[in-house]
Amino acid sequence: MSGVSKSFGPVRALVDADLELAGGEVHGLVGGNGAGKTTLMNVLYGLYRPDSGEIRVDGREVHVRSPRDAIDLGIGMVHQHLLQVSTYSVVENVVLGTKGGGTGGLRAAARRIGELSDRFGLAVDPRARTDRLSVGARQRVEILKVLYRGARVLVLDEPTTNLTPQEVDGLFASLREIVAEATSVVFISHKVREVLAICDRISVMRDGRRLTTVERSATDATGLASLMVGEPATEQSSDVAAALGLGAVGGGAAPGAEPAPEASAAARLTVAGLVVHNDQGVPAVHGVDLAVGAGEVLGVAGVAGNGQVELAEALAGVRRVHGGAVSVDGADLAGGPTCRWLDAGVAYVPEDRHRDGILGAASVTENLLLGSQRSGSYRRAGLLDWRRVREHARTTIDRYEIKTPGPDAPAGNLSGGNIQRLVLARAFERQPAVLVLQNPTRGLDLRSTRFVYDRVHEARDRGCAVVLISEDLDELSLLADRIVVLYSGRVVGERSRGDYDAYALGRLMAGVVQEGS
Amino acid sequence: MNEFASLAQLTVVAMVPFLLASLGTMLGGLAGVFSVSQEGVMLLGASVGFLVSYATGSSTVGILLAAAVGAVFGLALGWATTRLRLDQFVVGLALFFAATGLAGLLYRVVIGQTATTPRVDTLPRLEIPLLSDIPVVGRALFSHNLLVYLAALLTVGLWFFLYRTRAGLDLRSVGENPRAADSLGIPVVRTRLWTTAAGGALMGVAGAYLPLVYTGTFTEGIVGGRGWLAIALTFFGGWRPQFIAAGALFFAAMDVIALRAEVVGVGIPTQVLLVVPYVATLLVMIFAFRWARVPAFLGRNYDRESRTA
Amino acid sequence: GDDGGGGSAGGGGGGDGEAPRIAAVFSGTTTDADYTFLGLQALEQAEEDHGAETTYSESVLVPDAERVLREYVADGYTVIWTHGSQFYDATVAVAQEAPDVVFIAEQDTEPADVPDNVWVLDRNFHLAFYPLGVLASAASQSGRIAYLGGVTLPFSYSEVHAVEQALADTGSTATLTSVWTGDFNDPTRAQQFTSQLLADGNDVVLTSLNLGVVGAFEAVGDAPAGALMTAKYTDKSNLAPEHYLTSVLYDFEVMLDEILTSIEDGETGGYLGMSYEQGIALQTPQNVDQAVIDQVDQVVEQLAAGEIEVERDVTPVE
Amino acid sequence: MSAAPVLSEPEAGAPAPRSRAARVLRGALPYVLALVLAFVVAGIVIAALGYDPVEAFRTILTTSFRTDFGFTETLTKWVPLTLLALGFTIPLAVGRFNIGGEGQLLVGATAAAGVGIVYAELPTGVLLPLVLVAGVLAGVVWAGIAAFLMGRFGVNEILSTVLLNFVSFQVLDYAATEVWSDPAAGVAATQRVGEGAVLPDIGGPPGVHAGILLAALVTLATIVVTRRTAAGFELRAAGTNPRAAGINGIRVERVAVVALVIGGALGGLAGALEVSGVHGRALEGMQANFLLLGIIIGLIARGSAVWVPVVAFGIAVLEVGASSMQRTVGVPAEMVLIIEALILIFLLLSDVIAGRLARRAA
Ligand SMILES: Nc1ncnc2c1ncn2[C@@H]1O[C@H](COP(=O)(O)OP(=O)(O)OP(=O)(O)O)[C@@H](O)[C@H]1O
Ligand SMILES: Nc1ncnc2c1ncn2[C@@H]1O[C@H](COP(=O)(O)OP(=O)(O)OP(=O)(O)O)[C@@H](O)[C@H]1O
Ligand SMILES: [Mg+2]
Ligand SMILES: [Mg+2]
Repeated sequence: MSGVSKSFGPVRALVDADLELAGGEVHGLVGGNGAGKTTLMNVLYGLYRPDSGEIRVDGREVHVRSPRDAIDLGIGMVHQHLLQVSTYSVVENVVLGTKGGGTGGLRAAARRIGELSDRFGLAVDPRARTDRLSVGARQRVEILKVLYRGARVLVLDEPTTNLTPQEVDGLFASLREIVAEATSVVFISHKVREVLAICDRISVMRDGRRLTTVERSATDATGLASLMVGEPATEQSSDVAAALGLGAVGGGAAPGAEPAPEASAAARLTVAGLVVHNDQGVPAVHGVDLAVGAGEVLGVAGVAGNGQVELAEALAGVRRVHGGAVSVDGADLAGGPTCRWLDAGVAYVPEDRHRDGILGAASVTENLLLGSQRSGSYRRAGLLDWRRVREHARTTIDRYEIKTPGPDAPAGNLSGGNIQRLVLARAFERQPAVLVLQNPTRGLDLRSTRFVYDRVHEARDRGCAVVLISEDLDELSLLADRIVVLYSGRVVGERSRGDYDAYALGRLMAGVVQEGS
Repeated sequence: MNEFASLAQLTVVAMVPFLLASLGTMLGGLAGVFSVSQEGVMLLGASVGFLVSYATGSSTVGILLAAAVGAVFGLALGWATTRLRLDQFVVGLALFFAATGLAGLLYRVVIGQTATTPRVDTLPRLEIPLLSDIPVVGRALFSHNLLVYLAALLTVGLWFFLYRTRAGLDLRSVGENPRAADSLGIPVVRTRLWTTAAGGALMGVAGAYLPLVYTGTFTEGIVGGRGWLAIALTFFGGWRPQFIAAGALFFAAMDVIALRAEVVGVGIPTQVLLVVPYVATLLVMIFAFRWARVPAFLGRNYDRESRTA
Repeated sequence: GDDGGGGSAGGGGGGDGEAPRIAAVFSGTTTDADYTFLGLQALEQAEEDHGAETTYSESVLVPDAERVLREYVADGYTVIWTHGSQFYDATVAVAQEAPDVVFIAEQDTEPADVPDNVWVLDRNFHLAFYPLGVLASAASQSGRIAYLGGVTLPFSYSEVHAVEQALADTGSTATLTSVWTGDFNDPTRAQQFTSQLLADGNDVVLTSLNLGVVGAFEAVGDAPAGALMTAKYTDKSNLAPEHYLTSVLYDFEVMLDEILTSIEDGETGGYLGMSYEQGIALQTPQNVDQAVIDQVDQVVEQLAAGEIEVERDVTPVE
Repeated sequence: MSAAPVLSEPEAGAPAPRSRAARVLRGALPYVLALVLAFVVAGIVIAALGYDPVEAFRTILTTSFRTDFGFTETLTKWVPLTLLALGFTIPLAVGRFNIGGEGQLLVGATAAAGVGIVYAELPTGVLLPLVLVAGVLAGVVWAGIAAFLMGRFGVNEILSTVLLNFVSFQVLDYAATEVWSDPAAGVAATQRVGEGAVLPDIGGPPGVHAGILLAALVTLATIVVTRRTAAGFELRAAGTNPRAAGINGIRVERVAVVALVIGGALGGLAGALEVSGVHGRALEGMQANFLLLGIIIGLIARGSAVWVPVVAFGIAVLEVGASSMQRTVGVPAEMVLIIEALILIFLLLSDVIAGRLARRAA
């Protein structure tokens, strides 16, 4: 690909970008949120029509006008966001658009999917409906979709965001096999460790351009990180270290980690015997007890699909509580409408920010107002005081460094990292008593990740009780004062800072052992 | 028993225009395009179906041309909403107006002002040998005009196509998640175009059914709200052929029963009897709402390069 | 605004020999081969006989009628005819605003408080239906007669009662079932109702519908021989020749002619009832014995001569 | 079906005042172009049918403005059109389709007429408010049925409102032919309401009934509520992304139910005003095609309460003018529908044109 440019209105997503992919290599594509990685790959896959530029395959110029053309050229792509028909079963999603018979064909396809998932360690039940699956399983389906089709060029746009470490290892092993069959892979990720582990060459993008391409052998974690961040990695703070995915786990306390604050006497958040059902009405959280004090960060570890979503939503007052109590500062909120939880000072940063976090078509300003529209500070004579709202939005945009064409731009067009900043800004501006975060740095670049960590620390220092639900053990080890492990909707173990052992936690997460509870 | 057979037969005859129009609505809707021009397209189908039958003496030609004109209107909806990405609702209403106007205009141009109503022979009844001799059922099910049998075959055929073939799977994915479909090389635009065209054709035939089965001639009020009802019945049937057929059957049965009560004279005001089918349908919905799901992307245009659409 | 109406108000005076400018307001389309078509015919005839300049609006909804009327007034039309009793109120309302223009309104009663510049044309449907009752009782083999109406309006009730009176007067024991489809113009419903009425053993169906009637005829066309049906306004024998009984033919040409002549004589308002003497005629019955035809002819003659009193009874039928 | 993208209100909140005039001008240009184009195409069709297009268009443009009654009539039509358009767009903001405006208008009219007849003796000061309230309440009940079925059982509101329209025809028919029938009306119509139920005219003669002030007030209130209050914000938020709105404390289902009920209230009010201000009674066919035009108005205005009254006026002019065309040049009735369809399509096309222009400008 060369000379590729693409603008979306005022946004110049790609400026004369290029990329060269050799046969049989795994090519890493890294860069900050909004650097243009996805756009470039979408152009290659025929989803975006470039303003200019050309694509050559084996030296011959090709015109990719649609994904169909790309598929015919042997290009496959795992998209950054899940693209599934949620009412379809896994096998139906996988075979979409391919040829084959009727129901009989589906049976054969299900067998093939079974084989593929065995071979590549991507366990899914081909017969399950996709909307009943965990995010991780759905991510695996996305990969299976591409593997099922086979391809000469495989584009993986942040395929590991929702995978467990074991699954990542499995995926990498299979990528090796695939590459051995002369297929080329483009691998997009924000995780330095992953990129270094699998890629042969790495291209770094910034501001719609390819900055440089380096050989794997010619770089190391720090070097790559500084390239990605765009500044020399001089400061060796713990945050950067964590962002790099280094250290922390396995080494006990993270280097330079602050001492755990003394456990405050009164717990701000108390959860007793919490029972929550999932969307299908099946209990997903069975009798969880938690207590989080002021200024404490409680980490909740676990493999996706073990009740995290249900727990998070119940703690945020979004999902109905079927049994037990949740109290904030002594007041029981269970059963109350969401707005009462908000009033009690609960703030929630949901996992799926596009779906649950923002009003995509509404402006950034309105998104910042969301949830506070009834608060006195924005009202004058019973009416919304848009001037104040706007003013506040402007200062918030500055304070949280939200990159947007303007306060009136639709939030849905922001890059993922900036959407996350927006969601965090909204949560923090409420001065919450309790903060519930789920996978807050998923898919974020290094800089944004560090930003999130800083904000969490700030909140903790202000006396907020923080519940951090994450699948990323590094992140938990760095931030949490205490980690509980959720397995099958139950708390199966607890560790305090200084006692974090990746191996032991991993076994708890896998449900291999269970501690008395 | 005999009375039951005759009521059943009337019911079957009455359900067909709803069934055809709803299946047409469903077809486009499963690919994500929501049509609201049924009432107009049906009227146009009735006009064209009648006029062509009248001019050529062949009701087959009339039905085919009604289908063709309906397909053109369906295609117009598909084209305007995929290629130009105009709002589906507004385009549908505009096409409703256009088709309604055109229907009357055509009749005016071809027939003009006459003292006597022109008419054609209605479709003959085709008794299916043997089957039509079965008591009660034979009369109710196997003694009908050709369009009734075709509608039945179509319902089964569509069900099979949509739920038992890969092409059907692909088609439905376009209405559920066009982005996912697109990313797998399923032609979203082309799917929407052909389904709206085919759906329009069905609406056209549903319209032609009215003069060619019920009246033998065209009048302005011949559709009488059946197009709007077809929309409601499509929702009632949860956008699936088998339930749509059930819904159409139920509605028609209620209608025939209410009509029966009126004719027999049960001392209930006409108006009360006339609302029976509508109210009954609503009541059933209270218990049956679970089956009524709607294609996730229904009514929305897909823009490959936009994130907000 | 445009004061054209005042300028040519001479037409109101009528007698000055200026050709009238006539505007008609129709509720349906002129292609209906039914009520509206009759209006159009009358209009064309007036053009011929009175040298009138004519125009008309089709498919006018009742709520729009006043506006359309006012527009005609502003355009300087001297005679404005609303064809259909649903326009009566609107006509009277506009007539009060435009005293120089002559209006022709239709009704099914002899209304009170009619402005001086309004001619009321009473369609007297009850008169028209009386002989149908006589005919039905004579033609029915099963002794079951049905009346198929559109909306339960008073004139519709008066038709039913007139048929009942006819049955009583002729000493008939036939039963009369009356049914309303809810719409004068929905042929599909009319078809369904008719099929059921016939299936129930009714062998004479008296229809009082507009466009809906084609559906009723389609249904009777499928019925076994002996089932008969009557129509209204125009000859509908082509719709089901074997089952066609008769139609009460309405002639608006003579009525309009009469009124226009009166206007030319300076009478700007009045009341004119349609009857078998003027405007209404019974089409020669078909598919029945000559004796029956003779009997009905006699009744019609008596009606025309005023020898039979038909009561206009608008009490609801249950 | 979730919210159509149409309802995003780009100028929600106060737009930057600086370039407002320029933006309005630039925004209006494509629409003007579209109208001109629509008329050109319609003119060709009219000429092809052998009628005089120039005269036809002169009628459309002048009927509403050159004659008093034309203008009166236009304003009179504006009232129900605006109310029904708002009744459609308010639920649309939460992604719900109120296709029941017709039924809400009819039951509103029936109730209003009923009260106006039964209590005909009451003085204006008492009866008029009673009549209007009765209309509004009837609309609320009618939409409330659909809203209840939607909120409690998840019955699709398109289904229920369409079905209820059919029921409402019979409600009116029953009242008009059985309960308060006026035998002299020649159509299914109730008797006249008492003097005290009649809205006074303003201006004229011919004047516009005072209900227009009420409609204007309601429009204004809608604008203020949707754009300047928390409730309005919640309405839009719930429509834009129900999940996110719910997570942020907005009770989406309740908002939807309330919005649908408010839509019904507006429909009922429209019906009551038609009774009190226009017909003095409830009668068959009084719903005209206000519902369809209302929907079209709401969609062309993109759900913006500010634009609804403006677009409604344009459509009222078109309606009044187009039907007069028949009178002046003899264009058949059906042609009116075709011209309206053409205008609609071209108005929509103007969006495409505007979009392309904007993209080019960027
Ligand atoms: N369809 C679109 N409409 C508007 N803007 C877009 C669109 N697609 C991309 N952009 C813009 O293009 C720029 C590059 O986006 P892109 O998705 O390529 O970033 P990325 O490198 O993939 O980021 P991330 O790491 O967050 O995935 C961003 O600024 C984004 O706002
Ligand atoms: N289909 C699309 N339509 C519009 N914009 C898009 C699209 N895909 C990506 N973008 C743009 O690309 C940029 C990157 O967005 P994206 O959502 O990929 O970020 P991200 O940080 O990777 O998100 P996440 O962390 O949720 O994976 C954003 O600015 C977004 O607006
Ligand atoms: Mg990306
Ligand atoms: Mg990302």
